[in-house]
Amino acid sequence: MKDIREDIAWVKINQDVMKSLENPRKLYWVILFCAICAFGVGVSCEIYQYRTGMGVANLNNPQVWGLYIATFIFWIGMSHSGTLLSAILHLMHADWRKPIYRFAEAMTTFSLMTAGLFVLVHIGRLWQFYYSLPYPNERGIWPNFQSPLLWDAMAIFTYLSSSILFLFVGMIPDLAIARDNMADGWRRKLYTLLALGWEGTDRQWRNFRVTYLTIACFLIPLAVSVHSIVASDFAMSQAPGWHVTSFPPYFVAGALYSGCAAIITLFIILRYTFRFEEYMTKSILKKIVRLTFAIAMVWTYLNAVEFAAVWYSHDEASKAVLIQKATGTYAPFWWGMIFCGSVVPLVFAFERFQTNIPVLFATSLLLNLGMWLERWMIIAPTFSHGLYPWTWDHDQWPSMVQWGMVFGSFGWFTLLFMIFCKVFPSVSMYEVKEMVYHRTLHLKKSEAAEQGAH
Amino acid sequence: MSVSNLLENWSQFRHTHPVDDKPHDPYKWAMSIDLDACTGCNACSIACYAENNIPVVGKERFQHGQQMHWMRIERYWDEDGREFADQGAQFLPMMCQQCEAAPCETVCPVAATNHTADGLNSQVYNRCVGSRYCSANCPFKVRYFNWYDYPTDDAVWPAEMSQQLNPDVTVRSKGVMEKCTFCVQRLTAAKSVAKSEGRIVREGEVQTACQQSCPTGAISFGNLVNPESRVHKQWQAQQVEIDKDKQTKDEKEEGSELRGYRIFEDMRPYPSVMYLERVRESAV
Amino acid sequence: MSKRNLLALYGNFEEAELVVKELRAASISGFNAGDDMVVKSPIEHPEVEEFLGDKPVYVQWFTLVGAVMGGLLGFFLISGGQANFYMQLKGGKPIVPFPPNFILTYEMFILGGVFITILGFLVCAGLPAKRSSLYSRKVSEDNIAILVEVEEAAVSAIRAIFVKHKALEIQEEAGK
Amino acid sequence: MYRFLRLPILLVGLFMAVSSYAANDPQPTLTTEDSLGPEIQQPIEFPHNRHAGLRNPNDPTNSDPLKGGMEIDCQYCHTYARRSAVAGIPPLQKCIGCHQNIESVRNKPRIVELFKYWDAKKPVPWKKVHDLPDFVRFNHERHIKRFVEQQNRPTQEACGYCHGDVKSMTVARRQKTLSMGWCASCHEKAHPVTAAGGTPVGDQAYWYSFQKPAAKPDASGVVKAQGPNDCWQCHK
Amino acid sequence: MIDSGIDRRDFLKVLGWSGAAVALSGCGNTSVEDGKETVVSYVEANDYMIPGIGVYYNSTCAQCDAGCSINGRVREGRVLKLEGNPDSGINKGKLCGLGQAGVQHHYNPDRVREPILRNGNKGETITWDKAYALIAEKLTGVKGEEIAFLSGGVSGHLKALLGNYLESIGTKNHFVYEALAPVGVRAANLKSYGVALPRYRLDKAKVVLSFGADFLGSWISPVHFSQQYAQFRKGMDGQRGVLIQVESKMSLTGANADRWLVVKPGTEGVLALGIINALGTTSGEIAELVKPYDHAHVTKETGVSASQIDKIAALLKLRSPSLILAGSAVEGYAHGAQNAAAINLLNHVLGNVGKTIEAPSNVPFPQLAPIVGSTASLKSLNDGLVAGQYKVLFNFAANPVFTAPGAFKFKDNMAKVGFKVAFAHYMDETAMQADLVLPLDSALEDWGTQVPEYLADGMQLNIQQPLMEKLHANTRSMGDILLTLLKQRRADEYKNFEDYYAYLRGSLLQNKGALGAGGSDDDNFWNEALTRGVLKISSSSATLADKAATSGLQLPKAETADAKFPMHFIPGVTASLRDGRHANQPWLQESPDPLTTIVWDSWVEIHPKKALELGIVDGDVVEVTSKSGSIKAQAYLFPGIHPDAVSVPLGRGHEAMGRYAKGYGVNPFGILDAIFDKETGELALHETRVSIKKTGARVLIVKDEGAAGGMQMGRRIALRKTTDQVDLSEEV
Repeated sequence: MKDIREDIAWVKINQDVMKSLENPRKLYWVILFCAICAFGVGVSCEIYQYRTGMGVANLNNPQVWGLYIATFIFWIGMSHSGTLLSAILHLMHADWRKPIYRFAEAMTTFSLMTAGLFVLVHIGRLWQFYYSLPYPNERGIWPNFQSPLLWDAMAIFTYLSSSILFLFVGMIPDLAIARDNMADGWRRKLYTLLALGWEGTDRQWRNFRVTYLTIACFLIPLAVSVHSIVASDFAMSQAPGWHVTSFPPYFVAGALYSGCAAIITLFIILRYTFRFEEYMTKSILKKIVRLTFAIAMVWTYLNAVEFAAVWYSHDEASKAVLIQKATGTYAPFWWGMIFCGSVVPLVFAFERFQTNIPVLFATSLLLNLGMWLERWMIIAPTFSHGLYPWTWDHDQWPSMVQWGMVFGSFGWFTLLFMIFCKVFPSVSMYEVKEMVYHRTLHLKKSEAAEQGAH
Repeated sequence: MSVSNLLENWSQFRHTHPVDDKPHDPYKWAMSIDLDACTGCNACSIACYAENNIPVVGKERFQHGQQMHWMRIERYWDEDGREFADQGAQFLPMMCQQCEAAPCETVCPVAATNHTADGLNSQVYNRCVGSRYCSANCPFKVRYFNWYDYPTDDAVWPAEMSQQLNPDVTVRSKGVMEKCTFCVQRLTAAKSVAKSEGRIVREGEVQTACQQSCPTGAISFGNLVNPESRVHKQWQAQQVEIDKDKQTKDEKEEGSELRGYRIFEDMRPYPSVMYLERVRESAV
Repeated sequence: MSKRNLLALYGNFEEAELVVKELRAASISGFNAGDDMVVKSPIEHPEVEEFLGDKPVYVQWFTLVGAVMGGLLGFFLISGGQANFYMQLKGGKPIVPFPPNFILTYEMFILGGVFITILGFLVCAGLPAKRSSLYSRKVSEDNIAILVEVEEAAVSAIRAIFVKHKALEIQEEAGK
Repeated sequence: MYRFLRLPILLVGLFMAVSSYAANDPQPTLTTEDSLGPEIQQPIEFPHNRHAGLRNPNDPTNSDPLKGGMEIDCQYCHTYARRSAVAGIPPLQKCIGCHQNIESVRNKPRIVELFKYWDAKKPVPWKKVHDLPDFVRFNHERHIKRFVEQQNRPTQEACGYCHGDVKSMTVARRQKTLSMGWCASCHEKAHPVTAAGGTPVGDQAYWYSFQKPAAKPDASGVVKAQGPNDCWQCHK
Repeated sequence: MIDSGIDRRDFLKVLGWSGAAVALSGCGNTSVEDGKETVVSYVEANDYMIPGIGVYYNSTCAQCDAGCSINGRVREGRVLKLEGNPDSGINKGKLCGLGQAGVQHHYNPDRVREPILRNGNKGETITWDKAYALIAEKLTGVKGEEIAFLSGGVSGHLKALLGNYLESIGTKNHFVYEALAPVGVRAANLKSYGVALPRYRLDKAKVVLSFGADFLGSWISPVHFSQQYAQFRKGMDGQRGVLIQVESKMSLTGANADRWLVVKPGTEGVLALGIINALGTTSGEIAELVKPYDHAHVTKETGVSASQIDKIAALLKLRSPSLILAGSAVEGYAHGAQNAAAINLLNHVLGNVGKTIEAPSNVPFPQLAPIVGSTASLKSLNDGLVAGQYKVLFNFAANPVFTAPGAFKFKDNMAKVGFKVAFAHYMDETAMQADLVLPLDSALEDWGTQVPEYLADGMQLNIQQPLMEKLHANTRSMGDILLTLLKQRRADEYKNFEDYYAYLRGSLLQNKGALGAGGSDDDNFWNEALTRGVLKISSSSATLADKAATSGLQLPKAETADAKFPMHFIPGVTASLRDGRHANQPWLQESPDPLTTIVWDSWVEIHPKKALELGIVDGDVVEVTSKSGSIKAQAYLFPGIHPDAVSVPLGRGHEAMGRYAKGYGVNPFGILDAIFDKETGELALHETRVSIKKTGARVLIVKDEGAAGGMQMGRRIALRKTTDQVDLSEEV
C-alpha cells in the first residue's frame, strides 16, 4: 500500500484540490446551517449570562470554574496535534504529513480560537477584560505576571499567532495556485492579495524553505510550553488533585492524544466530503492511527503515574479526591474517561481496524469524548471535594447555560472549519507535488538500481 | 515603566514575606479566636452583613451554593460514630485568614488581590475581572463571588433596604470576588485619626464588626506588632509565631498544653488568624 | 540601453536544467547568468540552488535578533511592570520573582523570533511584490519557467537557446 | 547585503521607542478643547472667582467684590475637608449667614434664588464636579493635614493640586484627569516627610506605606518616604 | 436664629438631607463622571454633623424583651448599623444577630405605610383623621366589657399610657400575650425563691447544670448570659466552668455544653430528683421526696445512665457554687411548673440560692414595670371570642393568628368580632384579619421607655429615641396614637401634651428626682439621658427566699406510649427567629441555624437511629401529624435529639408579612394541641404528640453545611482538648 500514487499528474492535483473550493454541495450547506444554529445557541447563552451574571451557569462558591475551563482545556488540547505534529514531522522529513497537515493546522488555529472564547465566557466581568492585557494605561498598573493565567494568555497568544503565521506561510504557494486558477471575482482578489505576489522564483523558494523550517523549530517548544502552562494553572495551585508534578507532561500527552483523535475524525470527514481518496490515503491514515495508539499508551501511563503518585503519597486530601472520583458522584464520568481514553484505543492495536474507516470514525469520536471527560474530571471533583470539607458541594451540576455554550463551541469550530475548507485549499497542493516528485525520483533510482543489478 | 527604578531598588524587590527580614512595622493586623468562648450564635456573621453590605441572596441562590457570608460559622460533630452528640458541637467562625503568603494573591491575573503593608490580603473589587482563580486556590474557600448583580436586584436591596448600605464600603456588582477585609474601612479611619496625632493606632481603638458584636468576646483583633495589644499577648502566650509553618512549641512537650493553632499551617499560607482550641471538661 | 524580459516554459526539470546550464555557458553580451536569470518552479527544487549558484539566505539573522529582542523586551517589560507603582507583595513572593518571569520571557522569546522571522522572510524574499510582467499560470501547475532579463541585442540569442531545448512556450516582453 | 535590514530595524526601533515612551508616561491629558472637564449646570452659578479670587490688583485693600475677588480661604466654606474624607458642601445656613447681611447683592437673581431655597428649607441640589467613581475613596482630610497643616502650604496651592485653579473659575470645573495613574504618579515618588518650615507631627513614621522612611536624612538634608500605595488606601 | 442649639427632635426635621442617592453601582463604571450626582448637603447642620463621618445615638433594642441598649451608627441622616451600647448593664456593648437585624425591621420594604381600612381582602387607604374618627365611632355605645385589647408585653410609659386609655374606654380586658414567655419557670421560681426571675449569676458558678435553658440562644436575656458565660468559661483561679445541659432536643447552649445529656421528653424533673438522691446529702422531707428516685428508677424514666448521674452528682459536690437552671424546655409540659420546681429544688439542696441566684432589683415605678405575657392570657381572650363576648378588638405587638396553637382556631374566632383594629408594622397574619390597620413607626423612629423584665444589672430604664427621620410620612408612633385616642376621651387631661414626645419628656422630667438627677437642669438631664440611652436608677433589691418547695411537688409517672401519635413534638426555638415576629428580616432568614445550618426553610429534626427505622433520609419530605393538624417539611437527621421526639423550629411558615417571610417553611404553632400546664394554665408547648410519615417527595436541603455533613475528614480544622490536657491559668 502506498502513501500516494507516483504517477498522479500534477495538473490533476491542482484540479482535484481546487474542486474542493468550488460550489459546495447541499450537504455542505446543511452542515454549515447546523453549525450556525449550534453557535447561535452558544451565543444566546452567553448573552443571557453576560446580562444576568455568572450565576445562571449554576456555578457556586467552591465550584467556581465548571465546564468552561474544562472545555477550554479540551480545545487547547485539541489544538496541539495540528501544528505540533506538522512541525515535528516536517523536521523529521516525514513526507506523508504533506497531504494532511494543512487541515490539521487549520484545526489548531480554530480550536485555539474556540478555546479563547471560553476564557472570555468564563470571565465574570467580560467588559473589563482589558485589565488583563499588559499595556501602558492611565491606571498606571500592570496585570499580575505571577499568575499562571497570564502565562496562559501569553502562551496562547504566541501559539495562536505563530500557528496562524505557520499556516499562512505554508499556504502562500497554494494561494498562488488558487489565484492562477480562479476565475475573476472576490475570491481571486482575495487570493491575489494573500499570495503576496508569489511566483515561485528561486529566491522566494530559498527563503521560504529556511523560514518554514525556522518557525517549525520554534513551534515545537512553544506547543509543549503552551499545554504545560495550561497544566500549571492547576499544578501551581494548592488544590488537592491538581497539585501534581506530573501534570505538565500529562497535559501535553493528553493534548497530543485528543488532537490526533480529532485529526482522524476530520481526516475521514474530509476524505469523503471532498473525495480526497487519492491524497488522504488509507496508508497515511494507518500511520496516524499507529501514532495515536502510541500516544494513547503514553497518556494511559501518565494517568496511572498520577494515580499512583497520589495513592502512595501522604496527602490525604488528594487521596480523598481520587477516591471521590472513582466512587463518588462523578464516578460514571471518571470511569467513562478511563474507558474511552485507555480501553477504546486498544482497537487501534489490531491491524485490520487500522484502516477500517467506520470503526476508526466511531473510535476517534469516543476518544474525543474521553478526553473531554478527562478535562471535566480534572476540574469538577477537586472543586466539589477540595481541601476544606465544610465547603464540599452538594452534587453541583452544570446548568443548561453551560451545556449550551459547550455545544455552541462545537458549532463555532465547525463553522470556522467549514468556511476554511471552502475558502482555502485544505490539501497542500505544492507539497503533494513535491511528495510525488520525490517519490518518483526515488522510484526511478531504485528502478535504475534494480536494472543495474540485473 | 522605569527600568531605572528597577535597577535602583533591586534589593527591595527581592524580599519575600513573611519569612524574610521584612517585618511589618508599625502595623500587622491579626486576630485570635477562642473557640472555647465561641457559642456559634451568628451575631458576628450578621454584624458582618450589616457592616460590609453583603447581599442576602435568597433561598434559591443559597441552594445553589451562592451564599455570600464573609464570615461563616461552621459546626462540626464528633466523628467517632457516637449515637448522640453528647459532647456538644464544635463551632468555628471562618473568614478570610489574611494569609501572609496568600495562595490567592499570586494567581490573580489582574493583581486585584495583593498584600498590604499592614499585613492584609487586599481585594480590590473594581480591579477584579472575575476569573475566580483566587477562589479556586484558596485553601479555606472564604472568597465569595458575585454570581448575580445584587445591587440592581430588587429582591436583595429594594429601595428602602439600600438606605442601610454602609457608604464606606463599595457595593459589589456582578462578576467580582469579595471576601472578609478585617473591616478595612474601620482600620483606615482609625489609622487616619492616629496619623493626624502622630502616633500609631492604640489597642482597642479599632474593632472589627464581628469582634464588636461577639457577646462572649471570643474574637480578639489588633495590631500584632504592638506589644500592648491583646492579640500580641495572646499569640505570644500561645507561642504561635506568624512566620513559622511549624511552630517550635509543637516540638516541645509543654507546647501541647497550649491551645493556639492555625488552620492549614503546614501548607505555608501563614494565616493571620490564630484559633484557640475548644476545651472540654474531662470530668463529665 | 533598454532591457527586455523573456520567459520560457519547460515541462520537466531536467530540460530546464540543461537550458540553465547552456545559458550560463554561453557568453552572451548583455546577459549575466548570475543576476539576470530567475527560475520559477511549482515546487521547491533544492537542485536549483546548485545550478544557479549558492545564494546566501539571511532569514536566520532576523530570527536571532527577533528572539533576543523579544526575550529582553519580555523580561524588562515584566520586571519593570512589577517593580513600578503598585509594587506589592503577592503570596509572600518577591515583587520581582524569577520563575514566572522566565516563563513569560520564554514565550516572548518565541513570539519575537517567529514574528521577526516572518518579517525577515518577507524582506528577504521581496514579498509582497508586484507580479512580474511575464508569468504563466502553468508555473503553478507543473511547468518550470526560466525568466531572463537581457539587453535588447541579446534577445535573439537567448530565444535561440530556448527554442533549441524545445520550450513549450516562449513569452517575450514587447519592446519599448 | 544589509540593505533589506534597514526597514525591520527601523520598525522595531520605532516600536520600542513608542512603547517605552508610552510606558513611562501613563498620564493622559484632558482632551477637551480648553483642557477642562465638562461644564456643569449648577442650580445656582456659584462664582468661585468672586469669593476666592484674588483681590483687585490695582487696589489690594479694596475688597469690594465688584472689583475683584475676596480671597476667602477654601476652608472657610469647605470646612469638612480638614475633618472628613469628603470635602462636602457648606450647609445652606453658611451662605445665608453672610448673605443676609450683604444688602448690596440681596436682589441679584442668584441670591434671590438662594433665599428661595432657604425659605423652603430645602438644600441646594449642587452637582458633583469632581465626581470620582464610587469605588474610589479620596481622603481630603489626609491631604489637608499633610500639605496645609504639616507643611504649611497655602490652602489654595494644596487644594489646587487636584482641583486646579478654582479661584479663577465661576462654576468649578475639573482641571486634572483624576485618573488612577495620575494619582499614583504622585504616590509612587519619594517625598520629603516634612517640607522646609513644616511642622512634624509625632515622630512622623506613620504615613509611609510600602517603604519605611529613611532613618536619616539624605544628602540634601531631608527625610524622604514614599506615599501610601496599598490598593486599599483608596479602594475599599 | 441659626446657630442656637437645636433640640434633638427638631433637629431631625431641619436637617433637610438632600442626598437620596445611595451609592449602589459599586464597581461598575470606571470613568470620572462630572455632574451626574448630587452632593450631600444640608440646610442647617450641627457641628458634629460632618458628611462622611458617622454619628452614634443610643437607643433601645426592640427585637426581643431582653432590653439591650443599642448604639446606632447614623451617617448622612440614615441609620446604618446597630451596635451594643457599652453603658447598658444588660448587654455591655454587645448585640446579638437578632438585635442587629433591627435595621431591617426599620428599612423593611413591606412595612405598612398608610392607615388601611380593610374590607375582606381589599384594602383602602384612609387618612389618620378618618381612622381616629372611625375608632371613636365604633366605640360609641359599646360597653367596656365588650372591648378587648390584645398586646404583647409592654412596659415603660407606653404601658402607662395604654393603661390610661383602657381605663378611659372602660375596659379591663387587657390581654397580654407572649407565645414563648417563661411562665412555668416564673411560677416555680416564685415558689422556690419568692421572685419570678431572680438574677442568675453564671459568672460566679463553677458548674452550670442547665435543664433545657437555652441561655446562649433565646432564653430571657441571651446577650447578657453569653457575657456571663464567657466569664464562667474562663473561670476563677484558672478553673474553667463546667456546663452540663439536659434536654431532649439540643439547643445552642446544649451544643456548647461539656456534656449534653439527652433525656426522655418531660422527665427533666425526674433526673433532677435523681441527682438529689445521688448527692445523698439531704434529709427530712426532701430526702423523703427523692427516695423513690434511685438510679434504677431514674435511668428507666429518663434514659440517663447511673454512672452519668453519679458523675454529675460528684462534680456538683466537688465544685461549688454551682447553678442549676430550669429553662423553657422543661416547662412545656402539663407538669411543666412541677418540673421546674423539682429542678429548682436542686439549687436549694446545693445551697446555690443567694450565691449564684441573687435577688433582682425592684422596679421603683410600678406603673412602668413590665406586664409579662402568657398564652394563658390568650386562651382567656380566645374563650371570650368563642363566646362572642367582644365587639371591638385591638391588637398591638402580637400576632396570635400566627402564633396561637392550631387547636385554638384563633383566626376563626377572631372573625366573630365586629371591629378589629391592628396597630401594625407589617401586614402580618393578624393584621390581615383586621378591619382597620394602623401603621406604626419602626422602633428606630420612635420615642419610648422600657423596663426589661429581667434586670441583669440593677434597675435600668431604657430610653428609646429615633435614630433618624421617619422613613414613611404616614406612620405614627404607638404613643402618639394612644395619646390621640386618649384625647378623644379625656381632652382636658392631655391637652398639655402636644405629642408622645412631650408626654415622655414631661413625665421623665417630673420624676427626675426619683430618677437620680434631682438637682440638675431639665435640659441637661434630658440630654444626658438621651446621650447615655439608659437611666440607671438605684433601687432596692427584692427579697429572695430559699424555700424547699417540696409540698405539692409531684411528677407524673411515665406515661404509656400513644400508638397513634407515638412521637413527642418539640417546637424548636431558634435564637434568631423566636416566635416568628422577625421572620421578614432577610438577615435572619439567611443566617444559618447554628445547629443544622439550614436557611430560609423549616425542617424536621429526627434522630438518625429513628430515621433509619422509618427509612427516612436527609431531605425526605415528612408529614408531621398531631391531633390538631399536620405540616410537611424536609427531614434533617440530627444527632442531638431524643429518638422518640421530632422537632420543628418555630418562626417560619408565614402566610403574610411580606416578601421575606411569606411562603418560607411551615408553622408548627398550627399543629400544637391545646394542652395546658395544670398549675399555671399555660400552654404546654412540648406536650403535643405526633406521628410522622414519609410523603415520598425529597428536596435538597438548603443549608450552609457542605456535603461532608459537618465532618472534618481528618483535616485538623476545629480542634479540641480536654481540661486535663491544657493549662488555662497562663492564658491572656
